[in-house]
Amino acid sequence: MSTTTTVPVRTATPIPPKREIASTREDFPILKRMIHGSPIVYLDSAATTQKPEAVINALVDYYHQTNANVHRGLYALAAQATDKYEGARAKVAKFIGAAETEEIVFTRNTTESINLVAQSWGSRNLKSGDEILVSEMEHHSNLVPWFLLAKRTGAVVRHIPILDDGTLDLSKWNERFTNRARLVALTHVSNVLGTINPIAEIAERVHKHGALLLVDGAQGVPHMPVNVATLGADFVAFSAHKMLGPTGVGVLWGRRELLESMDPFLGGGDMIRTVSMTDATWNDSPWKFEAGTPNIADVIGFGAAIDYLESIGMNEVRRHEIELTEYALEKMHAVDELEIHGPADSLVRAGVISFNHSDIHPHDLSTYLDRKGVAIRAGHHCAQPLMERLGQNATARASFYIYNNREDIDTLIDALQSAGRFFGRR
Amino acid sequence: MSTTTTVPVRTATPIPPKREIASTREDFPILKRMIHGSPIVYLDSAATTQKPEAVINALVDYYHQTNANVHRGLYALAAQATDKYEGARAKVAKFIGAAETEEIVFTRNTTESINLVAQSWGSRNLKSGDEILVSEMEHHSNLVPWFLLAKRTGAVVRHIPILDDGTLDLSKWNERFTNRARLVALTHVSNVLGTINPIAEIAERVHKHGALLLVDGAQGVPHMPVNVATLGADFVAFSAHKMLGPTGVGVLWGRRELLESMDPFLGGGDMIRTVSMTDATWNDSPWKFEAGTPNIADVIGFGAAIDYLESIGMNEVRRHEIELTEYALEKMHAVDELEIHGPADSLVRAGVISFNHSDIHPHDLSTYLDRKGVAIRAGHHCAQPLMERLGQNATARASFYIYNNREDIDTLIDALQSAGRFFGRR
Amino acid sequence: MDDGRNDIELDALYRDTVLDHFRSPRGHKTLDRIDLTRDGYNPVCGDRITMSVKLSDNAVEDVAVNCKGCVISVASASMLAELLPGKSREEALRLADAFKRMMHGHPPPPGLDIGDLDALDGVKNFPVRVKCALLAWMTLIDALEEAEKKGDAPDRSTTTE
Amino acid sequence: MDDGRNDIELDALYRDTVLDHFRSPRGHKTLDRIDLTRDGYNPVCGDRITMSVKLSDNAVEDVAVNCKGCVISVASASMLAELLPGKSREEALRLADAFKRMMHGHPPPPGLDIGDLDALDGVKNFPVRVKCALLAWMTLIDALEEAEKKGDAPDRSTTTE
Ligand SMILES: Cc1ncc(COP(=O)(O)O)c(C=O)c1O
Ligand SMILES: Cc1ncc(COP(=O)(O)O)c(C=O)c1O
Repeated sequence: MSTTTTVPVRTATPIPPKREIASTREDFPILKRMIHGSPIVYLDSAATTQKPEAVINALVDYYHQTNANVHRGLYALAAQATDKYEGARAKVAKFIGAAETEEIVFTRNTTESINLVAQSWGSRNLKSGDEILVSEMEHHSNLVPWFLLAKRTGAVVRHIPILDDGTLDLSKWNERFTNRARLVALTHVSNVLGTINPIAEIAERVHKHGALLLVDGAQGVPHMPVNVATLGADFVAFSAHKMLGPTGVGVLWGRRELLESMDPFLGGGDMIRTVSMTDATWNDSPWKFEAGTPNIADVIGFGAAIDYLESIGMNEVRRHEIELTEYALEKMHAVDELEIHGPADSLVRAGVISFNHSDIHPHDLSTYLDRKGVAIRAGHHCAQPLMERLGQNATARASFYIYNNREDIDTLIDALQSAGRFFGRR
Repeated sequence: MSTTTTVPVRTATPIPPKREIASTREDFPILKRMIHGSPIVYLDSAATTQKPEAVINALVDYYHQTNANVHRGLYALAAQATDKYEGARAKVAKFIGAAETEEIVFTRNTTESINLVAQSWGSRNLKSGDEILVSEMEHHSNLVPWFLLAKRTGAVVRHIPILDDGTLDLSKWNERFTNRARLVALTHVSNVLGTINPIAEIAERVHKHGALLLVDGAQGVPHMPVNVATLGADFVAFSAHKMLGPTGVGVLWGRRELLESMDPFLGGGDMIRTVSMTDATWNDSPWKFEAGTPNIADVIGFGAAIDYLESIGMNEVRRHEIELTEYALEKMHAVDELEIHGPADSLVRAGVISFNHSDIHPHDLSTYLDRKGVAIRAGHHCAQPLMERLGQNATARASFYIYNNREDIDTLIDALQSAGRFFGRR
Repeated sequence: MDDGRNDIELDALYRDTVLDHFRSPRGHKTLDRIDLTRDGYNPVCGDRITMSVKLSDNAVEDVAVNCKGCVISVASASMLAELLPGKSREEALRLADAFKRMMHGHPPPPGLDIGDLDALDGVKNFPVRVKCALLAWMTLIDALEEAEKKGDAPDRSTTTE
Repeated sequence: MDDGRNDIELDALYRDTVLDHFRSPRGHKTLDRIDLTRDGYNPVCGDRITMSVKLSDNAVEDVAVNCKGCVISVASASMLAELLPGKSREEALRLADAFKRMMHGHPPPPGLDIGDLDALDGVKNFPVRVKCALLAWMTLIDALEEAEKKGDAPDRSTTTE
């Protein structure tokens, strides 16, 4: 507990020392947990990642030292909380190469970021008959907001199908992208197939016709270097909880002129400039889109997550995932009963592997694996249309992050083989 | 780190021992902080409250032991996270006397809860010319959502003025509440004046005409026993961060049949039942309104805040605030230069005291007090129309919670007097 | 060779009787008359069931079920198909109720013939799998209640969530 | 008796010169001709300013300001009213820019006459109060730039946020 004599404009966070990826495991307290008597093997990072002690400590420190509401208070705590909150915004901006800090809007999650665009941009810019193009591999969060928008405006949602190898069928582009298309909403990386979509190439097609491109970055930004200055998108949405950060924080990045031209999203405190008994005027973006008390502590915790990722380097994060994915694909291909979905080449896919076992339903597999300490996901992964396309009611999915290693994959393979014997017994 | 052998359906949280209110201070680590060389005197709990160690520990424990995404995973961690998350919902329901756990919707904050009603109930139920009645003492968060709704639907926002003593001018009721009124949106407690509005009486008037009553409970639920079964409201909105909980969690309570009849709010994962390439069907409420990964950790932390408040008892919380408010009002009335806004009777007001100093602008006062360690708020308190009514550009505001005591108020009074000398010097 | 069986609770979940029902599910048939039919869906996992019932007087004369899903949901549907024929409406509902209670840890009432269902007793230790076990039974309950309401119910499918 | 002064930074914020400007603000007057007028508003605290400028050639001949607000915003507006008359447009903007930079910790360029403004030097240690000090100057900048654009600017008020 220290005496404060001046209120610094920007709290200088000590840059953590460079981390070797092989040594990151020890930074994650939960990985020491035992599950049903076995050490945990967490293979569901596509759903949410675990958190390093540095992020948890940032939350504790905030509540121990700085907690106050932001933007309005004149006292020391409030000024410090505001600096830390806005400082985290600057970190996010720098992390994704945004031209300006003001292009970062904090939301609850990717889902809310996409809904924000659907409401604030969509309601103003779409007319009946206008078209929104999505893909067959989208997460529900990048489908349902557009369905709701379509219902409100009379716009139409069309989609790009996928090929059997799990990549977009761009041969259908000209047929599906008509001159009524106003927005393309596409995932950077499929949370089921692992497919990395060619965003730059698509951005060019989209912009040639004056439409906009929203990228669902939920599985992209956490796993590889993403620079919005070169990506080609007009909006990018992602979630802190999928990249070591706390739950409850999402990001919408948008080009400044777009954000400025958009209607507000939710109304209330902090997003206004003036309010009378009949009307209101709006604050500048991004604050125009952040109504009410924000999730201050978790935004600051997210800043610590970004520091942590930068201490490793996103190139290294990606390299590690390619290596693990290659190793896992090779091992899994050797198990006859497994059908693996998505692209074969680990250079165009992320560390997400969905699969089906010829004899074991994904649910039974997941229950069995859990008893060995191995956490995988089973189900539709919030991608029911894609399940339909794959002809599956459900798939099993293993997904990796920086704290996973080859031993995790060995344990997975052992458990898959043991499951085969367990369910195959007569 | 313990071995898990079974996944309990509901994690039993140990009930904390009964706390004496006088001993709560030591549970709040931040209160040991020094500000500019003086011990902190935190008098801005109406903006956000400080957090007891029990709440901070609940966050740490969650990230150390249980972190996983909820509702979909079959493995142990996911099941435990889901149980804790849904367990917190049950705690909130019980805390406010909701008939069913399913009547609790988790949002980001009070502001989002109100916007949810404005969008999901309002867009469906309001026609051009219909009326929404608010009051002159509302927070922007209970005004702007209705202005936005009015713009979308052609509905009209009218308001009940206030009297000079800071209470509602109910003599204007019949004039302002016409037969086009569909909804009354009213704060339980004014965040500026401290006025406690007679919700039960108003509910009766509202329901007699078949309209609905939304109560902004941001300053009510944290400070006194509130039971929705007897309150008379149809919706109540409040924020965790104003009642010892983490930032990033709000609550909307609504009567089940209302929630069920409402349109969804945001679209995405978790709020759907089925999704095709063209359409979707909705999950049951409350999940219908919770799109995407929720703020899992903070909802669980909020559960710990409720346990903590219940260990004191809300009657005791209210009693303590009445006592402090009486003490403060008496002391402040003795300072000639102070004009105190709001009702004089501490039984119809909460622990929020707004005031102006005849010679010192609230900003200067706040800066001066901060140098003595005293954190008060200065400004419009997100209630610009009320400032207009009070004829002030800004007021100073001191607000109390369980960790405040008489010494805090003595320090405030000393600092106010010293400020008078400082700014009055020639 | 290790057959993966070294975990008592897991063994109790996947008893041989359960696996047997999964591998050769009863009730895959075509009824000569269908009086009730209903679909069930577990949106969390995607499991689907279709159920047809032939009634005579107030009793279930025969049942056809087709369940696509995990071991637990398929086995439970198969046991239902085996148990139900000949039961009165009330007996069927009593059975469904007893099974629901079993899944939440309460033993079935003494004297009630629950057939192979006791082999699913181990599911109660896996709360996330209880929905799988209940899918067929919730679908049955809805089908029977719908019949009671004489077909004017618009909702023709059951979901467990 | 203790006059509350025992804090060096606070004393440096509220210097006697600053309090004097606050108590007897300059520039409360009516101009015989108004060439520019603009309102300023600090939405965070509610401080408001109205400013009128009389120009001759390219110079500020006179300024009237009326600021309702805290010590810092009122004093800063008063100093502006005292300093500005006789300054060319460029000099006025240079002064505004120097003051903005002062508020962020950079000393004014040597040789620039900043009048009483150096008494506001202590504001830089109170970042949340910088907006108060800048309200009048941002309003001036907007007024002059608007004049440049020859009155077709729709936005007639300045906000500091
Ligand atoms: C009366 C009232 N309503 C609404 C709010 C908004 O709460 P939040 O910022 O948590 O959304 C507040 C808090 O500032 C309040 O005092
Ligand atoms: C591709 C994709 N989009 C969107 C989402 C939704 O993210 P959130 O639940 O954080 O809103 C997810 C995560 O489940 C995802 O994988």
